[in-house]
Parts: sequence; C-alpha cells; structure tokens
Amino acid sequence: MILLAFILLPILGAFVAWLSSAVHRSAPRWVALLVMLAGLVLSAGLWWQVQDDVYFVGDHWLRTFELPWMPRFGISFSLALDGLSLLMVVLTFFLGALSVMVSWNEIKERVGFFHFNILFVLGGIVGVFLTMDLFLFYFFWEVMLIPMYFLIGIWGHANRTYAAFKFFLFTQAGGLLMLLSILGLYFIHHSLTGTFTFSYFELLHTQMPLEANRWLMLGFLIAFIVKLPAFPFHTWLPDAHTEAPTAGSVILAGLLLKTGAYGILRFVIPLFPEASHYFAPAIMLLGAIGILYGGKLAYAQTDFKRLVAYTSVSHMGFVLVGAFAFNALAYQGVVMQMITHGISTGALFMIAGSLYERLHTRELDRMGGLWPALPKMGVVTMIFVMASLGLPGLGNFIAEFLILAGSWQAAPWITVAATIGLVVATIYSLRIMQKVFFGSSQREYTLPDLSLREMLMMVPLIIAIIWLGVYPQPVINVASRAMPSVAIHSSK
Amino acid sequence: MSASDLLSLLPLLIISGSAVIAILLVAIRRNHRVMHAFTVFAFICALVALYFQPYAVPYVIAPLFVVDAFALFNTGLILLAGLSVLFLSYSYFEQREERKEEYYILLLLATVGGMVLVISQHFISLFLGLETMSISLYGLIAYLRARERSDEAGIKYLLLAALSSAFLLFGMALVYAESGRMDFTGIGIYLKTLHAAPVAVVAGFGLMVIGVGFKLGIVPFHMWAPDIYEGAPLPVAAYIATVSKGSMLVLLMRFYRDINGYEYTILWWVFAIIAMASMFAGNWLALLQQNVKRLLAYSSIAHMGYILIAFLAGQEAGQEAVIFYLVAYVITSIGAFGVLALMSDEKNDAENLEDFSGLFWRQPWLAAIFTGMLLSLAGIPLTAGFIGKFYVVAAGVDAELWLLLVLLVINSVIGLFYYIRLVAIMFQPLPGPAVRRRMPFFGIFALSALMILLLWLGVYPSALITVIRDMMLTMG
Amino acid sequence: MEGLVLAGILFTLGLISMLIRRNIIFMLVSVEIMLNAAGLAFIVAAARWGQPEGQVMFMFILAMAAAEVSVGLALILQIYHQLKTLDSDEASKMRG
Amino acid sequence: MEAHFWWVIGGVLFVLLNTAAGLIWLERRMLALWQDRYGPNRAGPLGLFIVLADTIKLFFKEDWIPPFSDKVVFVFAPAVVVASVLMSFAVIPFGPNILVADWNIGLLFFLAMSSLGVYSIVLGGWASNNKYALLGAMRGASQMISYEVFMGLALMGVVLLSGSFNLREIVEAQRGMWYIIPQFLGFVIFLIAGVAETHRLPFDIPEAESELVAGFHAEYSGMKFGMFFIGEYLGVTLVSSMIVTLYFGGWLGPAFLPGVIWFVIKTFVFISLFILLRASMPRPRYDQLMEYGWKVLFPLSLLNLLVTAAVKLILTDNLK
Amino acid sequence: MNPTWPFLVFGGIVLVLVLAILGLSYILGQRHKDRSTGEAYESGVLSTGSARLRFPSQFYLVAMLFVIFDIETVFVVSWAIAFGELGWAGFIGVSVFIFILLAVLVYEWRNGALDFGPDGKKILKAYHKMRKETDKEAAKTIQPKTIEHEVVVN
Repeated sequence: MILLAFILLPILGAFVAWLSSAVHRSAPRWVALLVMLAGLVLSAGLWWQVQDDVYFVGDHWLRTFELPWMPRFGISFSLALDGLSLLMVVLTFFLGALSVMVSWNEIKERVGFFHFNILFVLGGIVGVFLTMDLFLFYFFWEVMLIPMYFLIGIWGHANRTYAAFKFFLFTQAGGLLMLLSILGLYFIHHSLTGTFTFSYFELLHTQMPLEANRWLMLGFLIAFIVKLPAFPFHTWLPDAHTEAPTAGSVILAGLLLKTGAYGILRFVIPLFPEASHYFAPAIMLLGAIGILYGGKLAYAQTDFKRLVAYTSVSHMGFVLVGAFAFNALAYQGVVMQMITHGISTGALFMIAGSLYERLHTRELDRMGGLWPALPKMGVVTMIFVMASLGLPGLGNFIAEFLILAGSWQAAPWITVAATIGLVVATIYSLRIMQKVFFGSSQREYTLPDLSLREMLMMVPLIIAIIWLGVYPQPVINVASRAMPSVAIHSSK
Repeated sequence: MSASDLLSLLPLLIISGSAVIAILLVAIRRNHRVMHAFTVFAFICALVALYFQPYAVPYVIAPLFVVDAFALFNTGLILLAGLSVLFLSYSYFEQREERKEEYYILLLLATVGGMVLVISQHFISLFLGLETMSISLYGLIAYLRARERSDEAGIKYLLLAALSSAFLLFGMALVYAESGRMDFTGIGIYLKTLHAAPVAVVAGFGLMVIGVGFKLGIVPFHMWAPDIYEGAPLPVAAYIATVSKGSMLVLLMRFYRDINGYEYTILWWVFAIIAMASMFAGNWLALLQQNVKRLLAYSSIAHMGYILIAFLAGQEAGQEAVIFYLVAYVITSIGAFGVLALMSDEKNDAENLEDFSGLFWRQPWLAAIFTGMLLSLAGIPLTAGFIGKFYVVAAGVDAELWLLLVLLVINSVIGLFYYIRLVAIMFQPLPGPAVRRRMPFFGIFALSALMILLLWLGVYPSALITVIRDMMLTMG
Repeated sequence: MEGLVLAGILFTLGLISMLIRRNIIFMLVSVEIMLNAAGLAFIVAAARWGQPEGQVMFMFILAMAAAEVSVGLALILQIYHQLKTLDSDEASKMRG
Repeated sequence: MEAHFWWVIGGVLFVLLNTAAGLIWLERRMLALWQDRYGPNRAGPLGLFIVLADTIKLFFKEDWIPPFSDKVVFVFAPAVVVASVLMSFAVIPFGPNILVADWNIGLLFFLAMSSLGVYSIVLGGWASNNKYALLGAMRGASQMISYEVFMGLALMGVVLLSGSFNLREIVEAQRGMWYIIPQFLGFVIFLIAGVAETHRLPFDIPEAESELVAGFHAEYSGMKFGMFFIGEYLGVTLVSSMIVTLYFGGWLGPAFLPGVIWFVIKTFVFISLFILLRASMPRPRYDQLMEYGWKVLFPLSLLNLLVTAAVKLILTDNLK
Repeated sequence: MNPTWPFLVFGGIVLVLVLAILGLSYILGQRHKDRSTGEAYESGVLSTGSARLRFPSQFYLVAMLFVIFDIETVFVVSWAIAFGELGWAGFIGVSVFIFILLAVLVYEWRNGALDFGPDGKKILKAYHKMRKETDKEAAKTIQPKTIEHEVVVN
C-alpha cells in the first residue's frame, strides 16, 4: 500500500500544484515542496523500519503490492520494493525536494505548470523504481519522458527546443526497442508455459533459446544504455543537461540516468544471465571507453554545465563496468555510485545554476577569481569537486573503489583503463575550481554569497556525501538485500 | 420484413427516418438551432435504441443484413462519432454565412450509409451503404460554397470516389459472374468448394481492393486524402477520417472473414505491401507538411497502415487489435479535428503551423487536449493510442510479422518528429500578449469528453478490451 | 462470357478517357461509362445464372449514377462560377 | 404468316404517312371551321389536294443548310424525330393481330422512343446556331423531359391494373371495363403530358411564333422543316392511338365492325380533340407550364398511383 | 409467337424512308445565292454577337430534377410490374418510397427549386439592394444578381 502511496503522492500532488497556481503565484512551490518532503519522510521511515531487521534471510522483497490491470494480457499493476528500489526511492524524493527548492527563484513564469511537470516526472521515476511488471515498467518509462520534454523545452535555455527534441527521440526510440523485446519475452514465455504474463517474477525463470535470449537482451540493453548514457549513445545528454533549467538538470543527472542503471541491474542481468555474460566484455569495454572519452570531453568544455554533463558520462561508465563485473563488491559499488553520483552531480548542477543566477553566464572563461567574492560557495564547490574526483572520505571514493576492486577480478585491463579515468577525473575536476574560483578575475565582483535557501539545499547534500563516504554500511546493507538476484548469476 | 426485423434495424430506421423529417423541417422553416437540436436528439434516440438491442445472438435478415454483436458495436461507434462531430459542428457553422441546415441532413444520410455498411453481408447492401455515404459526403465536402478549395475538394472526391466505386462494382460483377453468389458467406462457400480461386475471382478481388483501398485512403489510393481534408469543412474532415474509413474497415473485416481470405497468400501480400507503403508514405509526407490539416491527413494514412498490420495478423488477437485501434483512432481524430474546428474563425480554418504557436498560453485547455490527441497519435502512454499501438504490436508479435513490426517501430519514431514538432510549437512562448477567445460550450464539452475517454482508455482499457473480446467470441 | 468481355472493353475505354481527358465534364462522363460497364457486367452475370439480383444491382447502379451526376453537375457549376474554367489542371489549386 | 407481317408493315407505314399528310389538310379545315372561315378549298374537292401541292412544294424548295450551323447535326435532327415516332408505332396494336412487334416491353419501348424525340429538338435548335432556335431548344428540352416523368408515372396506373407492359395484353385486359373509368385521373395526366410531349398548341413553347419567331426550327426550311412538321403530326397520331390503346380499349368495340375500324375511329376522335385544343386554348407562359407540371401533375400522378394500387389490393383481398 | 424480323424490317424501311426524303429534297431542291442568303434569320434584325447564349442555371436544375425523378420512376416501374406478387408489403414499401419523394418535392418547392422564370419580388429586392450599394460607392457598378447564376452553354 505504501508503495502505491509513493507513486500517487507525486502524481496527485502534480495536479494539486497545477491547480493551486490559481490560488497564489508561489502556492505550487509550497505544494511541491511539501509533497516531496512527505515522500522523503515516508521513504526514510520505511528505511528505518527495515533497518530493524537487518539480518533476516529469505526473500528479499520488503514490500509488495498487486492489482489486476489488463487481465486480457496478463498485465497487473504490481509493485515491489527491495533494498535497491528503496534506496532509489529515497534518493528520488531527496533530490526531488532539492530540485523544487533550487527552482524557487529561477522559475518565474508558469509556475503551476512547471511544478506539475516536476512532480509528474518524479512520479514516473518512482514508478520505474518500484514496478515489477514489465508492461507497467515500460509505461512509467514513457511517462517520465513527456514532462521532462516540457521541462527542457519550455523553461530551458537558448536552443532548448532542439535539445528537448533530441532527448525525446533518443529515449523514445530506445523505449520502442525495449517494448519489442518485452513483447518478445512475453510471447516466448507464453509459448513455453502457455500463460500470458508480464510479471517480472514469472518471466525471471523463462528458459529461452540462447539466440532469442541475446536479441531480447540487446533490446533492453540499448534502451538502458541510451538512458545511462554509455559511449555511442551519449550525444543527447550534454545538450539536454546544458539547456535544461537547473532543476531539470538535477533531475536528469541525479535520477533519470539512474533509471538506466537501475534497469540494467534489475532487468538485463537477471532476465538474461547467459546473454549478459556473453556480452559482458564488450559492454565493460564500452563502459571504459565512456569513462575515458567522457573525461576527455569534460576537460575540453568551457561551459560549466556541459562540463558537468560530460563528467556524468564518465561516471556512468563506472556503473556499466561494475554492473557487468558480476560480483558482490562491484555490485555494491554500482549502487553506491548511483547514489553518490546523483548527489554530487546534482550539487554541481545546483552550483552551476546559482552561479548562472549571479553571473548570467555558464562560460568558464568569463569566470575566475570568484573565491574572495563567494567564499561559502567556493567551499561547497570544493567539496563536491573533490567528491567527483573521488577523494577518499567522500561517497564517490567508496563507490569507485568498490567497483574497481570488483571489476579487477573480472577484467583487469578494463579496470586499468577505468583507473586512468580517475586521473582524468582529477584533472577536469580541479580545472573547475581553478577556472571558477582561483586564477585571475577579470573584474571586481560584488556578488551575494549563498543565500539561506541555498545553504539549506547544500548542507544536506554535504552531510549526505560525507556520511556516505565515512559510514556507507547502512546503504550497503540495504543494497545487499537485493544481492541474491545478481549473486546467483555471478556465481558461475 | 417481420416486426422483429424492423426492431433489430431500429437504430438505422431512426436515423434514416429522422433524415426525412429533417428535410421537412428545413422545408417548413430554416433554423440552425432547431436543426442541430433535432439531429442530436435523433442520434441519442438511435443510441438508446441500440442500447436495448439483444447483444449476444447474431440476427440475420436474409439476404442483405446481419445484425450481430460486431455490427452493433460498430454501429455504436459510428453513432458516437457522429454525435461528437455534431457537437463540434454547431459553432463552426454558426459563424459562417452559408445555409447551414442542409449540413445536418447530409450528415444524417452519411451516417445511414455507414450504418448500412456495418451490418451488410451482401454486395447489394454493401454498394447501397457505400454510395449513400459517398454521395452525401460529396455534398458535405463541398459544403462551404464560398471557398473555392471546398468545391475543388468536392469534385475531386466525387470523381475519384465514382472511379473507385466503378472498380469496386466491376470487381463484384466479376466475382458474381464466376460464383453466382453475392452474399459474402455464399462466396466463401463457393470458394471452399474449389482448390484454387479462378482467375476471374482473383481479378475481381483485386479490383475490389482498389475500391475499398480508396475509401480507406491507403497507398496507392491515398492521393485524395490531403486535398479533401484541406478543402472540406473541419467537422466533415473529422467525419471522413473516422466514420467513412471506420465503417469501410469493418466491412472489409467482415468480408475477409466470410470468404476466409486469410487462406490466400496473394491477397495477404497485397495488403502487406499496401500497409508498408501506407506507413512510409504517410509518415514521410507528413513530415513535409506545413498545413496541419494535410499533416493529419497523411498521418491518418499512416495509421491505416498500422491498422492493416493488425488486420494481417489475423486470429482473434489481430481483429481485436483492429477494433481497439479503430476506437482509439476515432476518438483521437475527432478530438484533433475538433480542436482545429474550435480554433477556426469566420473566414478561414486554423490550419497553418503559426496559428498554433503559443496556443498553450492562449487556450491552455484546448492546447492540452490537442497535445493529448497528438501524443495519442504518436502512441505515448497514458493515452488510448498507446494501448492501441501496443495491442497492434502484440498481435503482430503473436503472428510473428517481424518485418512489418520493425517497420512499424521505425515509422512511429518518424511519426514522433512531426507530432512532437507540433506540440513544441504549441508550447512556444507567445509572440504577443495572450488574447483568449471564448469557446463554445458544446465544443469544449465534447472535446473534454473525448479527452477523458482517451485517458481512461489509456490508463484502464480492460473494460473496452473485455467488451471487444466478448463481441469477437460471439462472432465465432 | 463475351458479354463480360464487352463490359470489360467499355470499362477500359472509360478508364482511358478518364485518364486522358482534362475537361471535368468529360471526366464525369467517362466515369459514368465505367459505371455502366460495371452494370452491364452485372446484367450479363445475372443472365448467366438466371437470377434477378444482378438486374436489381443494375437499377441501384443507375440510381447512384444519376445522383452522382446531379451532384457533380452542381459542383461543376460552382467551380465554373469561381474559376471560370473546367480544365481539371487549372482548377486544381491544392498541392503538396 | 410471313405474308401477313409484310401486309401489316406495309399497311401501317402507308396509313401513317397518309394520315400525317392528311392531317395537314384536316387541321386547316377544322380550324377554319371553328374559326368561321373557309380554309384551303381551292385545290381539288374540299381542297384535298392541298396536301399533294404542299408536299411537292416542300420537295422542290431549296435545301438550305446554314453556313454558320453545325451541318451534320442540322441535317439529322429532323430525321430523328420522324424515325423515333414512326418506330414507336411498331408496338401499337391496331387490331387483334395487326401488330408489328408483339413485345412484353411495348410500353417501355414507347417511353424510350418518345424520350428520343427530345434529341431532335435540342440538336436542331443547337445546330441552327441561332439565338431564337437555341432558346426554343432549351425550353423544349426542359418541357419535354419534365412531362416525360409525369407521363411515365401516369402510365404506371394502367400497368398496375393490367399487370403487363405488353400493349396487346393491356387491350385484352380491358374487355371487362375500359381503363378510362378506373384511371380517369391517369388519363387526364397522360393527355396533358402527351400534348406537352408533342409540343402542340397550347404547349408549343419551343416554337412559340409570337415570341421566338419559330423556335427551334427557325432556321429550317424545305423538306427538313417539313419533316419536323410530319413528325409533329405523327406525334399527335401516336399520342392519340396510345390514349386509345391504354384507356379506351384499343380495338375493342361492338362486333358489327372489325377492330381496326374501331381503333381508327377512336383515334380520330382524339386527333380532332388535339386540333380543337389548338383552336381554343391560349398558350401559357413557359414558367407557368413548368410549375404546373411539377407542382400539380407530379404529386397528382403519384397520388393516382398509390390510390389505384390500394384500391386494387383491397378488391383482390375481397375477392379471396 | 412474335418473331423479331418484322420489327427489324419495319425499322429498316423507316430508316430508308427518312433518308430518301432527305436525299430527294436535296436533289430536287433549287439553289440560289443572294446577298443575305447566308445570314441567320432573327426576324429581320441583323444578328449580333454569338448565338451561344448564357442560360439561367434553372435549366440545369430541371435536368437534375428530371434525372432524379426519372430514375425514381424506374423503381416504381419495377414495383408496378411485380405488383401482383408483392401485394401489401410491396405497397407499403413503395408508399414509403413515394412519401420520401414527396418530402423531397416539398423541400425543393419551399427552396424555390420549382419556381421557374423570374420572381418579381426577388428581382425588386435585388434591385433596391443594388441601388443602395451604387449610392454608397457611385464609382463601382455592380452586376445585377441574376447574372451570377448563368453559364455559357458549350
């Protein structure tokens, strides 16, 4: 039941927010914020509950929820929550709340509709994290798109239309491929067992011919690595991130990309173990290429947001590498990476946003020497830059360390490449600091430092990233609840 | 004609009778409001009568008609479509100076044609229904005499429709000459008796395909569609896109089933090629359009292609898919054209892309509806179009028409381009200050109803699906 | 059978003239020819099987053709008023 | 049998042509009678030879084909009217077995032929390329086609009663009672429509001398004009004989005279009725004529049809 | 029974006869050429302009009426000939049919499709309207309403 609440809360909230714009201009903001905080509290509460029974064994589904939807196709509205989804939901609400706050002053027009879209997209994302019915999954997968399209297309920057269009087409095409493979799986399962069903639990145990297995797997995989995005399909990402409003970028980087990773962990590997093993080397290679290539491009950028965008290409490469290393360490690393990257990159985008508010530019060359003007912001930025280059003691370090440690057993050479990626990361991250805050300033800035609202956003992020860096155990525990589904396959 | 026969034809009789009464009404006194009210009333009466029809058992009125669940369902579809078109028509014609009353007579007659088509199981009734519909459509298309495009569209449609029905007739004549039967089942039986269909019959079917294909507006018989949609009054365009095509499709399904056409690979391939061609031609040409009407016309061609895929999938899954998609398509098209109709002013229709720029900030509700319709056409979730497309793909996968399916996917991606482009235009920031026009109540009411239906089918289609399933089961 | 052949020839002639004619009225006429060819075919068929159906069909074809002609003439008058031409190419303004 | 048919054919044609010619004389005499003057009385007894004189004159008149006309059509237009009218005599039973073509579609054939007559007027007027002629042609066309409808509908009453299109059978069916009694309304309509069809006075709108010079045959002269003339008189004869066949029991009559004679007598009565009409009635305006047709005759003919059918059905039910 | 050849013979003779008459008059007729032989006779007035007049579309209307109602007689005919077999059922059917026709007739009547020739009131109204407009913009002259409904015949 609570799972349904997780999904309905944002979606209903969306409509309320839209309507409330009639009452007062900033009413939608408050509505959205309250909704998000409520969701955060709920999910955190759930987490707290499951904290109590850390050591229980058996099936790892903490909560499940089922409703018949389209019996004719064997489609049911079935939700389930395990450690992975739980973490993702918490993250979603956390970043959701922040993205509402970050757009508090940025969005001045059509406030109601803006928050409608924000909440709607978040609702879709929560749905994606929770659903255990493939049709429903596809459904939410598509539901995420439209509002995001509007977010970019209406409130974005200069050539937003193009960016939104590109984003939409890439993900849509991927989605259709996924639909085809879902259907293929569905009918193969039917031909084998004689029952029509989209239920994840049922399909999990379909013994399909190797050939079909591989094709279908590719269908899923492409959809997910487009979203992720991995090397060949990443071109939509920089545009989308750069053109989107800050909140949009935060959601994109922090959450939407995670849906791709989540999809790989949840569907690709468990559903198609053989195929995943078969393709693993190639995919890991893609991941490695992504890491290096993303890093290189990031270094070459002069646009703050664009730079950050490419860093996330690089970071997602780690996810790909870890996910197909098939062992517990790497897997936990991937989970960690998803969360920490969400936090750190989100934070960086927020900083970019607030810089833009102050300087009305994203050009690194037009910045520089801001430290004296904005010491607080400088500190915050420093922290997150360090995080993204994987400084020990911050979340990303743990994540990437685990991934590398895990993948070393699977594919040493790729690990080496990835490690080089870390160096690249150091370079471009420091470049940010250097370009923005140090160096010679073109002119004397008299700029307001971080406001109370911004501090309110940043502090939780800082706490989170440090906490994840120092004491990641709770996360790992919860994530390890979901372990078996992968561990099974990694044991060959 | 026994009493029960008449009873089972009651909806049809009501509509046709009210057409005559409408003629007399006009003769007595011209009054747009009265005519509109009367026509709406007639449609509602017909729907009520339909509601009380015994649903399950097929009722044959030899030799022309058969009233089975399938027929009843589609009759209902036609009536509802007609009703919503009516709601959209009033304000559209009210602001124009031509004589408005005949429009309703013609609409009633066209509906009669459609209803006959849906229940016919015999060449003669087929022909009668078809022509009743076409001839009233000529009038409807050319209704706005002041516009020269309207006349042009009318004469084009007339010539081409006459041509196509000539083909259809000649084909039927060949089949008849060979088999000596004009009722579908009879032909089916005749074909069963011999191993390979004789050349005359094959030729006949070929000619009939031309005739039917024209009505469906599928490649290569689609050239009329864009011009007609552009020239015709918007409600009429909506009507053609839905009722005329829909009833023809239903007839095609019935005929195909009765002659168990799935056995003939030639026919299958013909339709397969037509389907591919329609998808590609429709989508590609739609990409080039600057006129929204023409864009919708081409997209409707593409959609017919999608439907044909489901049709070719055969089996019950395929047929269900066809019907479901048809329903979704009808809702969507009427909605889309309805928005255009409500946006049009006295002089010209809203059809250029710039008419839509920033619509969302002028007419948020209208724009939202239009967005919904376009997304449904594009097959995005939460809309009926999505479930419809899913249904089609499912049927296709079931029948393992991989080639067609891949093409379908490619085409839906192409389709996204122009649908989303239109949406993007609507959400552009306004050039000037937002000037709002008052929207007629009926139109908004109908559109909202359609929108709700769209979302409902998109979120919870089970109800409709079960209905369609039961219907197909009764068909056997 | 030769009846059918005759009908076929008529039909083809109608089709050809439909395709090559440019005057709308003549196009209408040639369509009528095609329709009547179809009607003839029906009558031949009916004669072959000794059934009335074909002839009934012919009557309906007749009626339909008549209706078509009258609507068509009305439209043609309109077009002539507006465009002062009956040449189908000149009259066809809509493109794309 | 063969010989019989030859006789019939020959006889029919001979009689018809002479009647047509003779009518010229007859009409002029009778008009003169009613208009209280002499009329043709010089050539031969009672001026009977005027016919011969006229014929010869017409033959020797210049056969002028207007240079500005559409020549071929111009020449053939008059031929059409004569031919079509003569052909329709083929199905009329002059006597019990004096009948060229004993067809079961006789009535339809008659209708078909009478509608062919329209062409001669339209084509003639059109080909003349003369304003008056064209006006006359258009008027004539619309008048004739309109009245054709009513004529056809009026005939259906008879068909209902007799249940046949075969004129001989129709006549046979009148042994009990001439259809003039049950079909009086139909008869009236048919008569009026007949007058209009033959565009005789008072319905001679197409040639209305006083307004259109000579209407559709303004440019015609010589024998071609003569053929229009003959066509008109033949038409009168045809309509009269149709009236007789359909409503007045054709050849039926008391046995002391052979059927043919009865037929001829009856026919002549109606021919003279036509002439009387010409003598006595003023010409209506074109629009009056048309509106009269569509607004009065058409509903009446439909009504007649329904009433006849209902009555017959009731009677048959009672007989059972 | 009833052989067809007599009819053919009859037709043949008729044809020959007609041609003979035409031919004879052609042969026997005199020839002459005068100053105004080749002119159209319009009661002595010299003809001006083309003889291809424009006609009120009223005539086309008549043509359409004829086409429609003549076709309708076709159905009546087929009913009439099968009258005996059909009985009351047929009667009801045809009376419905005829009722519809009458409805259409009433419609046409009311819409002035059956008003042949000029309608005095209408012309007067059009004239007054025209006068008003001409008074408004004296420069532009407006064609009277009736001309709009005319078409060149050819």
